Amino acid sequence: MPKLYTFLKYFCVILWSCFVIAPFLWAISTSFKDFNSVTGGATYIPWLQFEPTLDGWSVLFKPGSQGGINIIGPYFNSIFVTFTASFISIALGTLAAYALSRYTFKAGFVQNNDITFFFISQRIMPPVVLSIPFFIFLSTIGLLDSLAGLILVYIVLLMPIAVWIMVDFFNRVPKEIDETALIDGCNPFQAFFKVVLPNSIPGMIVAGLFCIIFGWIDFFFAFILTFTNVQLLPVKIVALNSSITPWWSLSAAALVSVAPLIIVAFIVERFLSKGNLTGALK
Amino acid sequence: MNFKHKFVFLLPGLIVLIGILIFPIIFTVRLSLSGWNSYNPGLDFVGIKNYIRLFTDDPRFWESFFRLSFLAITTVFLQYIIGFFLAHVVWKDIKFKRFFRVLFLIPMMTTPVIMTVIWRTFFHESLGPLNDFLSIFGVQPQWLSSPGLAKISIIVVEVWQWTSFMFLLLLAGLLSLPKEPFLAASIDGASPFKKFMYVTFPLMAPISIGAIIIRLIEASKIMDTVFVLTSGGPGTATETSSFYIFIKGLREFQMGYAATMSFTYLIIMIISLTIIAKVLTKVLMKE
Amino acid sequence: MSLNLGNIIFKPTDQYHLNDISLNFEPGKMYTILGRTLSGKTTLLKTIAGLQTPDSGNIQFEGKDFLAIPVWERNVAMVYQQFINYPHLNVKQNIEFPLKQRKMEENLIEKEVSDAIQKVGLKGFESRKIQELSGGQQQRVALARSLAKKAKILLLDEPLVNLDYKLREGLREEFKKLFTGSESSQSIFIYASTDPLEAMQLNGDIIVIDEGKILQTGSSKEVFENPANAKVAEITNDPAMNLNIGRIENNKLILNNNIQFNLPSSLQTMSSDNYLVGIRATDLHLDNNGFDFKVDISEISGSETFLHLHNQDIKCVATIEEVKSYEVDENVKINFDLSKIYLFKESGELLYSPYQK
Amino acid sequence: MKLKTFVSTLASVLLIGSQVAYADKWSDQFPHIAATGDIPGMCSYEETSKKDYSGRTLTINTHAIPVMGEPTALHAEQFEKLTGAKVEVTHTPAGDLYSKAMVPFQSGQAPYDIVFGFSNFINDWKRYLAPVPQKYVDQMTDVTASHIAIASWGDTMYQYPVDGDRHYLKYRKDVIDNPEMQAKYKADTGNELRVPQTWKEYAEMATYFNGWDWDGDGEPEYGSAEVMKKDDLMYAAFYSRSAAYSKNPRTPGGFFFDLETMTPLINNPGFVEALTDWVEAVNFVPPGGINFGLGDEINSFGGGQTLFSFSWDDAFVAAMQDDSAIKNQVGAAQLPGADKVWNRETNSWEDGFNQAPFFVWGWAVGVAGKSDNKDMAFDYLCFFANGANHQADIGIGRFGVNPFMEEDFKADVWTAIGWDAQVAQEYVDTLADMEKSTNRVFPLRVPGTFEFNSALATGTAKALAGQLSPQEALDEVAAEWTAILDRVGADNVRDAYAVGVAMEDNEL
Repeated sequence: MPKLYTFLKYFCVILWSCFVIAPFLWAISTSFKDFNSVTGGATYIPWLQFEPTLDGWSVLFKPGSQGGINIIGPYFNSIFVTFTASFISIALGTLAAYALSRYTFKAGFVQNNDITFFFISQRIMPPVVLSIPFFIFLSTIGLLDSLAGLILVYIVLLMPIAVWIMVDFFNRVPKEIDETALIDGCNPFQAFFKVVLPNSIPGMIVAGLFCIIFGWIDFFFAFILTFTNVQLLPVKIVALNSSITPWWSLSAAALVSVAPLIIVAFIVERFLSKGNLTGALK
Repeated sequence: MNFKHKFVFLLPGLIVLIGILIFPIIFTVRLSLSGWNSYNPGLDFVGIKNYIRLFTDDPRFWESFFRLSFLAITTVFLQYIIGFFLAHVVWKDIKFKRFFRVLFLIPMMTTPVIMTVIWRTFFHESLGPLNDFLSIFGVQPQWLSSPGLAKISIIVVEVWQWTSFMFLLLLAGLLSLPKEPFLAASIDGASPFKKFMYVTFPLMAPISIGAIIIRLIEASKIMDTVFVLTSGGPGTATETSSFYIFIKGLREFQMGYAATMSFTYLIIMIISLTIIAKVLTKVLMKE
Repeated sequence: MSLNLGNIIFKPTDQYHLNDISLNFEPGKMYTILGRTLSGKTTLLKTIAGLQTPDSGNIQFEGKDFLAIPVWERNVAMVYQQFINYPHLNVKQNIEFPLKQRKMEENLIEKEVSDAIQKVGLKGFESRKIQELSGGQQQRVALARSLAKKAKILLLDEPLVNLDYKLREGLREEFKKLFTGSESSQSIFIYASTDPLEAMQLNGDIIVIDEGKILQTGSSKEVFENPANAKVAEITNDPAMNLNIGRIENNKLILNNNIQFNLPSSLQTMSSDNYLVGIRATDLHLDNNGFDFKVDISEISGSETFLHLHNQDIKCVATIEEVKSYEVDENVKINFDLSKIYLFKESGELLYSPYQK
Repeated sequence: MKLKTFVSTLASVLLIGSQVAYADKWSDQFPHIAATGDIPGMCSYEETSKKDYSGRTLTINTHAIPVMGEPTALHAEQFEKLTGAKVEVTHTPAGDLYSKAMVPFQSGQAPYDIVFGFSNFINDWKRYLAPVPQKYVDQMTDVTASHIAIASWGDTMYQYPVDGDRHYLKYRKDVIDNPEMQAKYKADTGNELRVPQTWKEYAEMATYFNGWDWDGDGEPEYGSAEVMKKDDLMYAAFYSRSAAYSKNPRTPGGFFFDLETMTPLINNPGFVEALTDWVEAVNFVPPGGINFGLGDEINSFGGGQTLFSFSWDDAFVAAMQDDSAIKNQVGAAQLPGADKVWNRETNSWEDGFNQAPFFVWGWAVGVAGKSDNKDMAFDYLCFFANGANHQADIGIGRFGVNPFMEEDFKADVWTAIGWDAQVAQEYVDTLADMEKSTNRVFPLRVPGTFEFNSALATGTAKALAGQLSPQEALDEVAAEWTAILDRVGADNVRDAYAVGVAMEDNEL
C-alpha cells in the first residue's frame, strides 16, 4: 500500500510537470520555426524535423520599420511600472491591513470585515468596465499615456491583493506584541514601525511578489490607457498579432516575458523552503 | 485597542483607493443611464431603458452569465483539488522537492493573453502538437470548434495557468500549520488518509476558503483566455459575461448598455460571492 | 499612592466584559485576580494598562486620572501568558527596549539591563535570538523586561500557565522573591490566575471575578474558608467544590433517598428547607461504611486520583490520596467528612461555613 | 525583413531586364525602392525631402507587425530621414484598431495624428477625421474609381487611399488545371473539373478533394479554408457568399436593407440559401476550420493545405512568396456565382447565372480632426502611397498593401517579382474585372455598423455550430437588426446607407 501510494504520488507529480512544461517546450521549438515549418504540420525537433531560424527571436529586437517590435524599452517600462505600483500598493496596503487587523472600525453597519471586503471587491469589476471611466479620469487629470497614470491604475489593481494578504498575515501575528510595545512606551506609530514592521517582512515580500505577478501580467489597462509615450511589454507583444498569427515570434515573446518572473518563482520557493513564509500567507 | 491613530493607518490606503475609483464608479453608474454609443457619444439621460433591455430582452447576457458561473466554479474546483494534491505531495519529503515547487509555480507568472496564444497553437486542430500526438490513436478532437470541447479547452488553459496560484497559497498554508495535531494523530495511529481528513483538511479550512474566494473573483473575470482561444465561439458556446460586455462595449461601442451590464454584473457578483463565502464557511468549518 | 478603580463598566457587545468593578490596590502588595477563563481577568488587566478604554467608570493613580493618560505614558509593565517578546531583537535588546524608549542614559540602561538579566538567571544569553530560547527562558526575558522598567504597576496575566509543571513551580518561587525584594516593594503587583492553588501559594489578596463581576475580595485564607457564595466556592477550589441540592428535615440532611446523614450538631440551628450542600473533593474519602457510588471517570494527577462519581442524581468528585485506576462503573464506597460541609442558599449565598467565626 | 525575398526580388528584376534598376540617389539611400528608384510626383522622395518638419512629432496608430504595420513603420523612418520629423508608431491588433481610436475620439482627445483602420469605419469615424485636402485628391489620378468612392462619404474624402481590398476566389492550379485530376473527377462524379462558377460547384469540388492526400506530401489536404471564427471578419465571408444569391441587378435599392422601408433583408431566401451552403462547408474545411480566423485561413491555404479559399489577397500572396511550396500553383478568379438569384420584389427565385463581387472593406487611414499636425500627417500619407513606395510595397506579401491603382492591374508588375505570366495575368484580370462589374456589393457603412455585423456574426456562428438552423439564425439576426434600427433610428441608418446603395447601383 505505501509503495503503491508512493508510486502514484510520483506518477501524478511527473504527469503534472509534463503538463506544465508542455506548452513551454512547444513554444521553445516553435520559436525557431518560420511560416513554412509551422504550416507544414506539427514538428518538434530542430534540424531533424525542420530547419531552425532565429527570425522569431530577431523580431523582438528589431525596429518596426524592419518588421520588428523592439521590446527593450517596453521591457523596462513594464518593470518600472510594476515595481513602483507594487511598492506603493504594499506601503499603503500594509498600513491599511494593519489597521483592519488590529483596530475596530464601526460606522453604521460598516465594520472591519466590510472594509476589508471593499478593498478586495475592487478586483471583482471586470477591467472592460473600468477602462472607459479610467480613460476619461486620466485624461481629465492629464495622466493619459504616462507612466504615472498607469501606476495610479495599477495601484487600484494591486492594493486589494496587498490588503488581502497583509490582513491575513497580521491576523497571525499575536497582537500582544504590539500591546507590549505600547506598554513599553511606544505610541501606536512607533509600535508599528519599530516592532510590527520589522517582523512583517516575510508577509510583505509575499504580498510584493503577488503584486508584481499581477502587475506584470496585466494587459488590458496598459492597452487602453497608453498611446505612444508609454508602451508596456504585453501590449507590445500583442502587436505581433497581425492577420497571420506569427507563432514563432509570439512563442519567443512569451518565453522572454516569462523569464524575469521565473526568478520570482525561485525567490518564492526559497522563502517557502526556509520557512520564512510561515504565517506569511493565510 | 482603540486609538485615534488607527485612522492614520487606514485612511491613506482607503482614500487613495476611493480617490482613484470614485470617479470611474460614479461615471459607470451614470453611463448606464445613458445611451452612449458609437454614433451618439454623450451622457444623455435615458432612464432605466438599458436596465429594462437587460432584464427583459437579452437572454445572451444571462446565458453568458450562467456559462461563466459554470466555467468559474468548475475551474476553481479543479484548481483547488489539484492544487491541494500537489501542495500536499511536495509539502513533505519527495525527491527534487524544490524543483517541483518552482516548476509548479511558473504558470501563473505568464501573461494570459500571450500564453493563451501558445495554447491556441497547441490546440490547433491540424497544425498543433496535441492532435499530432492523438493521431497515434486515430482521433482528431475538435478542441476549439466543437461547443463541448471548446469549453474543456478553456478549462484546461485556466487550470494550467491558475492551479499554481492555488498551489502556492495552499502550500504556504500547509507549511505554516502547527505540528502538534499531527503528532497527536500519529500517536493515535491514524492512517495517512485519516490524518488528512481529520487533521490537515480541517486545519486548512480557513486558508481554503480565502483561496477559493479570491480565485472565484479572478476566475469570474475570465476573458483573455476566451478572447484568444475561441473568441466566444463556436456560436456563442464559450461566451462569458466579461467577454460579452467587452463585445458590447469596446467592439460594438454600446458604452451605455455595457455600463448597465457591468453594474448589474458587479451587484450580482458581490451578492453571490458573499453568499458563497458564507456557505463555504459553513460547510468547510463544520468539521 | 494607591490605584483606585471606580465603577468600571466595559460592554463591547451585549455581554458585560467588566461589570461595575470597583477596586483599590495598595503599593507593595500582591493581588491575585482569580477567575475562570474568559471571566474578565485579562480585560481588567488591559484596562489598568490602558490597552482598553472602559465604557464608563474611573481609574485614579497617585491621585491622577489614569484614563486620561495613554498606555505608552502610564509606566506599567505586563507579562502575558504567551511568551511575548520582540522576535527581531536579541535578549539584551529586548530588555533594554523600554528603557531606550524612555530615553534613559546609556550607562544606566547597561546597569538596569544586566541587573534584570542577573535576576532572572539569563546571564550568558544576552546576544541569543528569542527563537533560540526555550519557553521558560523566553518568559524570563519578558519578565526581565518588566523588571528592568521598574514600573509602578506590574501586571502578570497567567505568566506561568504555558510552562510545564516543574518550571512553573520553580518560577513561581522566584516570582515571590522578586516581588518581595526590597527595591520593588513600592510597586503594585497584580497577578491573574485560573489556578486556586497558585493563588493560595502566592499568598496575597485575592479578587474573585466571574462574568466581569467581582464576587469576593479578601485574603486567601478568608476566601478559602468563607467563600461568599457557591460560585466563589467553585472557582476557588480545584477540583471545584461539590455542590448538590439537599434538604434538611427531621434532623437529617437528605441528598437523595440513598444518601442521608444525621445532622451534625453545628448545623442543628438550620431550619428545615432546601439548601445547596457543598463539600470539597478532599473532604470525601473511601470508607467501607460509606455510601455506594459509581465511578464515571478516574483521572490521576500527580500523587492523587480524582474520582468523578455519581449516585442517582448526586454527582461529585473525590480526591483520593493514592494512585490507583478505577474502571468505569466500578462501585466504590465513599464517606463525607461532615464537619467540612458548607451550606448555601439555593440562590448561592453562604449560610454556613465550618470556619465561621 | 526577409533578406532572401529581397535579394531574389532584386535578382529577378535584374535577370528579366525588362525593367531597369534606376540607380538614382534616393534608391541608394533607401534600398526599399531600389527596383524603381524615385518616381516623380507630388509626394515623391525628391519633393518630400524639400519639406522641413524638424522639431515636430507625428503619432500614428497602425496595425500589428507586419501587415500594414511594417510599411507604416518603414515609411515613417524614411519620412523622418527626409523631413527631420519625429514619427512615433504604435501597433495594434486589427480587432482593437476601432476602439483604440474611438475611445479618444469620443472623449475629445487626439493622441494619434493618424489612425489606421478599415474602410467601413468611415461612418463612425468621419466626424472625427479631417477631410483630405483637395490638392492631395487632385493628384490621385491613378487610383481606381471604386477606391476613391470607398474612401469618401458623398463628395468628401475622409480616408487616404493606401490599399485596395476585395474578396476573390483562390484555387490550386495544380489540381483544377491538372488533366489527370480532371479525368479522375469526371470519372467519379460525371462533372467537369474547372474553376468553380457557382457556390454549388465549389462545394462539390471541395467535398471531392476533402480529406485525402492529393498533392502527395504525405499529409491529407482539405476542400476549403474560410474565415468562420466569430470575430470581426466572419461576416465579410458571409457577404461574399451571399452576394450571388441576393444581389439582384434588377432590384436596386439595397442589399442589406430595403432602402425604402428599411426592412432588413438579411433573412430572405437568398441569404438563407447562402448560409445553408456555408453550413454545408463545415464538412470540407480542415480540422478546426470552423474556428479559423483570417490568419488561420492564410496559414491553411497559403501553406498548401486546401483546394480553395476566397477572402482577402493575403492567402494568395502568401502562397506566391518565394519560399512557398506552392508558388505559381495557385490561381485567382472571380467569386463563384449562383444559378439563381432572389428577387425581393416578386418574392421569387429568378433562374439564370448571377455573380456579384463584394468590395469588402480594406485598410483605410485617416487624419484626426483635432490633430495639430494635419499638414505633416497628409504629407506622410501622400508619401506612404507615392509611386515608388507603392510599387515596392505591393510586391512584399507580408506588407498587406494590395492593388488599388490602375498601374497595379498590369501583369508585368507581378511577373517582375517572379510570378508566372499566366498566374499574374489571371490575377490582374480578376481584379480588373471586379472594377468593371456593374453588379457589386459594397460593405455596410452606417451608424452602428459594428452592431449589425456583430449580430450577423453571432447568428451565422450559431448556425455553423449547429445551434440553430440557417433560417432560424437569420431570423434572429433580422430581429436583432430591427432592434438596432430602433435604437439608432431607422432614418439615420437610411441616410447613411443610401450613400452605399448609390455606389452599388452605379450612380456614382
